[in-house]
Amino acid sequence: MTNAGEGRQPFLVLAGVSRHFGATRALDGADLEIAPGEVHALVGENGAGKSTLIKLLSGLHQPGGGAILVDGAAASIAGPLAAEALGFRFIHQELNLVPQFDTVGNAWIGRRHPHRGPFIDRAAMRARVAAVAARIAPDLPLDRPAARLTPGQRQMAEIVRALMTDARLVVMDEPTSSLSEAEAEAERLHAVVRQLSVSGTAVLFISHRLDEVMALADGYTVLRGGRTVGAGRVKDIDRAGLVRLMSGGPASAETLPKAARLAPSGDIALSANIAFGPAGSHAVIEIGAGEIVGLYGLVGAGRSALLKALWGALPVVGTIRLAGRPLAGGPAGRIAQGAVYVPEDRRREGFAGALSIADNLALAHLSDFRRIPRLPLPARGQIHAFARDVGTRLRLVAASLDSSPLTLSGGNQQKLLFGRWLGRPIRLALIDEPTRGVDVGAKAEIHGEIRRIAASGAAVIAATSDIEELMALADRVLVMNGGRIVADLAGAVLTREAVVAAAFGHAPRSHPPQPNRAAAVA
Amino acid sequence: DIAVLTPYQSSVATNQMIKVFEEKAKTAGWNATVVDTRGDMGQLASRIEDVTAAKVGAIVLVSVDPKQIQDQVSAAAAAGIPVVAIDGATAPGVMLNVTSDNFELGTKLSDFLFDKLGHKGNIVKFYYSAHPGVHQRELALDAALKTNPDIKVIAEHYMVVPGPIDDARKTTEDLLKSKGDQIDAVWAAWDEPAIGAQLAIEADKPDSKIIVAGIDGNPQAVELIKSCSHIKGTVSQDFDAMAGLAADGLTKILAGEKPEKAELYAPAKLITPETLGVTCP
Amino acid sequence: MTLLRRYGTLLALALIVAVFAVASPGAFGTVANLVNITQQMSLLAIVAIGATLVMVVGEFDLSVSAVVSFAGIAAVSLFGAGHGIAAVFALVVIAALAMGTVSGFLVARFAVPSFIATLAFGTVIGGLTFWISDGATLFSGIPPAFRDLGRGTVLGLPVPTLWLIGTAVIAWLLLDATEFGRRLYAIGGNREAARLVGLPVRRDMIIAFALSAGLAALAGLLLAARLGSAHPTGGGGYLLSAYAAVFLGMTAFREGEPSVPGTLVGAAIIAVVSNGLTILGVPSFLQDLMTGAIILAAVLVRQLGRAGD
Amino acid sequence: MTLLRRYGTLLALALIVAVFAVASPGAFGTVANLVNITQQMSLLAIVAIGATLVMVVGEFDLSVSAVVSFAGIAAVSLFGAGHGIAAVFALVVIAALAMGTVSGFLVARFAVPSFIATLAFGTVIGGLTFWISDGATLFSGIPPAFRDLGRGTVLGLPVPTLWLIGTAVIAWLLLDATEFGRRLYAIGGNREAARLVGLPVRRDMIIAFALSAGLAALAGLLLAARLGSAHPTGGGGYLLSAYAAVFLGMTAFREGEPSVPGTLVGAAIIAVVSNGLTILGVPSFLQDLMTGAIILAAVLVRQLGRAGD
Ligand SMILES: Nc1ncnc2c1ncn2[C@@H]1O[C@H](COP(=O)(O)OP(=O)(O)OP(=O)(O)O)[C@@H](O)[C@H]1O
Ligand SMILES: Nc1ncnc2c1ncn2[C@@H]1O[C@H](COP(=O)(O)OP(=O)(O)OP(=O)(O)O)[C@@H](O)[C@H]1O
Ligand SMILES: [Mg+2]
Ligand SMILES: [Mg+2]
Repeated sequence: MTNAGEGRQPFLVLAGVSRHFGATRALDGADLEIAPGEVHALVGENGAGKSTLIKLLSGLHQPGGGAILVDGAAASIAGPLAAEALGFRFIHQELNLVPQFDTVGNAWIGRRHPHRGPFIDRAAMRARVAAVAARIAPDLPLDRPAARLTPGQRQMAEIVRALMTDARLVVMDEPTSSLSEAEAEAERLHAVVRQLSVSGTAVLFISHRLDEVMALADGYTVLRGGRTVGAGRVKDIDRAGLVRLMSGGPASAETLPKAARLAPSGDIALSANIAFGPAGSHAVIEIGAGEIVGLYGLVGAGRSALLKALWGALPVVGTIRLAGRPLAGGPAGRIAQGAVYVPEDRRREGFAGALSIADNLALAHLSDFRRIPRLPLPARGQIHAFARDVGTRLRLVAASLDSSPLTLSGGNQQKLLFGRWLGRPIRLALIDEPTRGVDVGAKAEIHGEIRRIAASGAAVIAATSDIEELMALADRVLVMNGGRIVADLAGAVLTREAVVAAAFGHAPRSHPPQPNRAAAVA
Repeated sequence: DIAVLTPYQSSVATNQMIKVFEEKAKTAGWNATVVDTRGDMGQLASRIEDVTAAKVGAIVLVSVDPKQIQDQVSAAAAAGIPVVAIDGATAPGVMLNVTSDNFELGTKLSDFLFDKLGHKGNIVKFYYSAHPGVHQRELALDAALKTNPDIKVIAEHYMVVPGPIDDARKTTEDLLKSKGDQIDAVWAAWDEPAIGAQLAIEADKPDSKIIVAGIDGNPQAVELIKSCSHIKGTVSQDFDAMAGLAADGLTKILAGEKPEKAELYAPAKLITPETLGVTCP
Repeated sequence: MTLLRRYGTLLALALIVAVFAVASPGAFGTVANLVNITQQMSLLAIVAIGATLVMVVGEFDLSVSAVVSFAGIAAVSLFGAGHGIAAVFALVVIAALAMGTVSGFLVARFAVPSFIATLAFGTVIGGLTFWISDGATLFSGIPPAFRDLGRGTVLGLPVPTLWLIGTAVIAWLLLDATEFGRRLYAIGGNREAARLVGLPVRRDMIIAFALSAGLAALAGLLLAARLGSAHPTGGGGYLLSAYAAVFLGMTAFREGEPSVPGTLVGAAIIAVVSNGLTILGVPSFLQDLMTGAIILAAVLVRQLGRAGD
Repeated sequence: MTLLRRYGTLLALALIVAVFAVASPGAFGTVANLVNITQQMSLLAIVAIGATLVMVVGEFDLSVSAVVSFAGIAAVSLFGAGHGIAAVFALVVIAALAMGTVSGFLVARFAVPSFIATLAFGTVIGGLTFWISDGATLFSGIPPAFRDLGRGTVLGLPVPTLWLIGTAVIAWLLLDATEFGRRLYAIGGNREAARLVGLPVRRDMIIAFALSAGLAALAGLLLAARLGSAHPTGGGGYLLSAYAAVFLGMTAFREGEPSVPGTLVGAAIIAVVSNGLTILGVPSFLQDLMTGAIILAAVLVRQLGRAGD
């Protein structure tokens, strides 16, 4: 905590703003006050209206009611340029990079480029971006098109972009949701936030990682159902208090203790020995039935690539066996064998915008929803019943199951990816960032579902950047670095410190990977 | 090697001329290749440049006015390559043009129709001014209309090419709906629109007395005349004769002689049920 | 306003019909003429429905016009070679399905942009058609029974209209009421997501292309039947009009998705405008001007309804 | 393999040239013929560069062929009305820029899909062209000085080639070395993101459409100059070929994006193939077959190089 902004007059005030989408009241009388140099956290459950509020500030939406005051005067923010002119910078929740531009190109869009004569000066462009990136993300490849960056890298590119010029207010909508909390990434961002704050720039910070909020923010505002239900100084409230405000009820048990579950049976369910993805990537894995294995690593460590390889969506060399039988036939073959997969990038890999929420949920096993088992004609009623069931189990906030998933809030979109696999027998679950952007309440539900899946005898691999989640969920943790598994931690050696150290590559290797003798190790 | 170039190979008349010429070329021992540019004049210009570069023995242009590609024709002539036109026009650099007089074809068609109507009645006109030859026929109709004040054009339609038959059919269907009782005859600048009109009349107003006539002597049209359809006449260009004259002319030119005349006209004749020896009710 | 947004293009069609009917009650507004319009739009609509299937997966099939021409020419030559109607129908449609499969394979397997793949492959098909026909219009040897597949009326409806109704109903059910249709929309919406949930993306895309070619071939056969002749470039006019119908239709229903009912509305607008303007005796050049303007207006109506968003 | 992936289509062009040069050293392989090819491809390439600008923002401009025809007809009629060369050039290009602005406005302001907007607006332009020309080919009254803008040589290079070089260099710098170009690519890559950072999306899109129409008009003027006549549908052949060039070019460089050098390669492939096949005396139908096949091969070469990814 910086204690900046303490006692200063707020320069930005939102008073009773509202914004409706058809019948959905995304914002319904929200208040917010931010003082110069303050780090202010905006928290609330999924669909509470946080991103919508940000969009009002950035001029993307116009408020339906209420007032936005800047320096005490009513301001109408007509569009992104008006917001930029006020000195506001944004990192939106759904990342907005131009896919074919590299980090340098993306950082400069919408800014006056450096010129040499009538033409843009690429060297100067790169130098400026490199200078900013060195502070925040020294490992970020600057010359690779955004389309080929991992979500974590893209998030960093967005942050670099937002911090290119001086600002009065930097707004970050879940900037850390795909960053690992290890010192290098989220921590580096935290340091930048503090620096900004010291130099007088206010930061409005949205996050579902409440520990991060408690550690970083000076002030907070809690939204529930589009309304401000609480605001104040972070030092005057505790984590449970925040949760209470967000949910409007008692702080229910956020996550169940690990012990509440049966111990894994010990049978090997999944065994793999594969080379995959970017050159040099190689993994030897064995997972027991009922075991939850956490997969940890820094941005770009290769976790997603490994999961995709196991899912049959990337070319692999080697063998993958599920309960002794080889896994084959791409994703469809794996589904047939009882495997499921949750991708990390919901926009690009998650769902089809042309289909409704219900149809997206049913997409992976359309043939289960037939009126007549032999005819490939989907039964709308059954699909809706399934969608309703998933919706209640995961607390989905949606105006209608017939609308496009694109109208959902970020966290609710994430729930769809998980929800589509619920309610059927699962033998292998490959889950990439299970709760990215999901609020604490729903996170507990999802963790509960994951445990249930494991308890039913499935092997579960969950890659996550959220170390809280990792420690709460995993029986055993594999740490990746540079496309290889560098540590296999379980039992007593499974500590936060060991995991982080391994991710940075100076870990005590408990089981050094030895591909050739993999079978013997078992 | 002889290069035969045309923008309209898929038009029935052009296709027939090319076929006949190819046969004559074969007997003369020439190796003829046909290049079609699908109605594109810019392409045609480029292809003439290409065959000039390839130093072919002669260039034969079919169904195109050489003035539309004058520079390329002149360049070919300057390179010593003889240029002959079939169904084209005379132009600098063109040693011989064998053609039917399009104006005369148009006049023949107009006179035939007007006689049938007793010089009084309403006609529908299907035309296509973008083709200079076909445009001449239209001008002939205009001239004939001046001397026949009782003939009125009550509808006219600029043909869609490609797809003229279907276009004429649809248009005729529509016209039969709106003006069916007034139409006495259909004047088609060539046979394909006439066939389209016939198809529509046959389907929608088989009992009407509407007369249809076109130009070209298109075999499908001739067949329809024979079967006593509404097509009562076509002004046939003698493609055999034209292609033959062109081949003969080219033989002379290749032998180093000059053709007696720069332009030869092949005779055109009218084909009607009578000339085909059928009597229709 | 919502009505305008949801059904703007359909309302535009109704309005166009109403205006023409008022301007020409005796000729345009008759039942006979309206029935006739359904006949005039039928071939275009069949081609456009095929194009719709491919548009649903987010691709273009620019070879449809080449396939229309090919089908006519192939059919007439096969008749010339003495084959029967059923055999000719089957052979031509199978050949077209094979062609569509090739296009689909190029696009789905090698990720060649469909625009260039189908344009180039359409050129190949065009060459084949020229080869078969020698560039000439073919008309001899067509059995009258074949011609009846493209003309006349059954139960008071023109035969081509019946073909259209059959095609549209089947395609509509296929897209809207089967798993296959759901998969096609998913592929079009997000191909990567579709692949990751195990949908047979390649196979389905190839089927979509094959069906598109098959429908184009059907239209080509009907065109030959209707005209009693086949022209080696007879399908040329269908390409842009078919896509005009599809795109008009995309603004008609759903949120900008291609759909069978939408394509029908699009094809109907095109057919009604050309029928109406001809009946009103509007001169050729003005017809072009007005056709363009009316189509623009039809699309704009709906977009204006959306302006409030 | 990387080479194949990065420059596959360019290598294909080189290979095609090499094959033709071996097959016909005396005619195809001469400097004069190769220079002549640059002249033959020039108009197509100019239209295609215009189409490229619009493709960069992720839209289609299907009115280019209508504008090519319009420009020729308008120019010859203006000459007939006694205007001078400079005035005619200026008037026609300004008219075209205005037309492009209208297309761009429809697409950018009302979010009408560009495919249907420009197709419909192209129909309107076509009607206008017919009106001006009365549907006829116009010949008379073209000043020889105007004709020289489209023929002859300067410094050993054909005049159309010089126009192409000028256009290509300017368009290339515009797209690759100016902020405007970066904005166009950003708009095409992610319009939402471009809007979010406050780029003048509408204005830039309208400019792209205007430039596309302006370049089509330039090509139309040069075509009229080259032929000494103007045909009311003289631009018809440019539409699909221009997009073939753009799409071929998209497979040539960068990550499948439209670019000026790519489009030049695409136009060159098209021009070389038709020049070479004509010189070799390949008959028409085989030319179609081979053109299609060669284009497919040129695209596939690159995609095969990518297969390893
Ligand atoms: N364009 C839209 N159309 C319809 N409904 C919308 C739209 N945008 C947002 N909503 C709805 O408004 C509500 C608030 O959404 P918002 O994105 O602001 O939530 P959020 O607080 O950011 O949630 P999360 O933590 O999941 O990101 C949700 O119910 C959402 O479905
Ligand atoms: N399409 C691609 N082309 C080239 N390199 C890629 C591509 N996709 C990913 N990479 C690289 O491969 C490596 C592994 O990526 P992966 O997505 O598996 O990482 P990750 O551990 O999941 O990271 P994150 O936390 O960012 O999701 C990274 O260095 C990444 O930059
Ligand atoms: Mg949000
Ligand atoms: Mg990842």
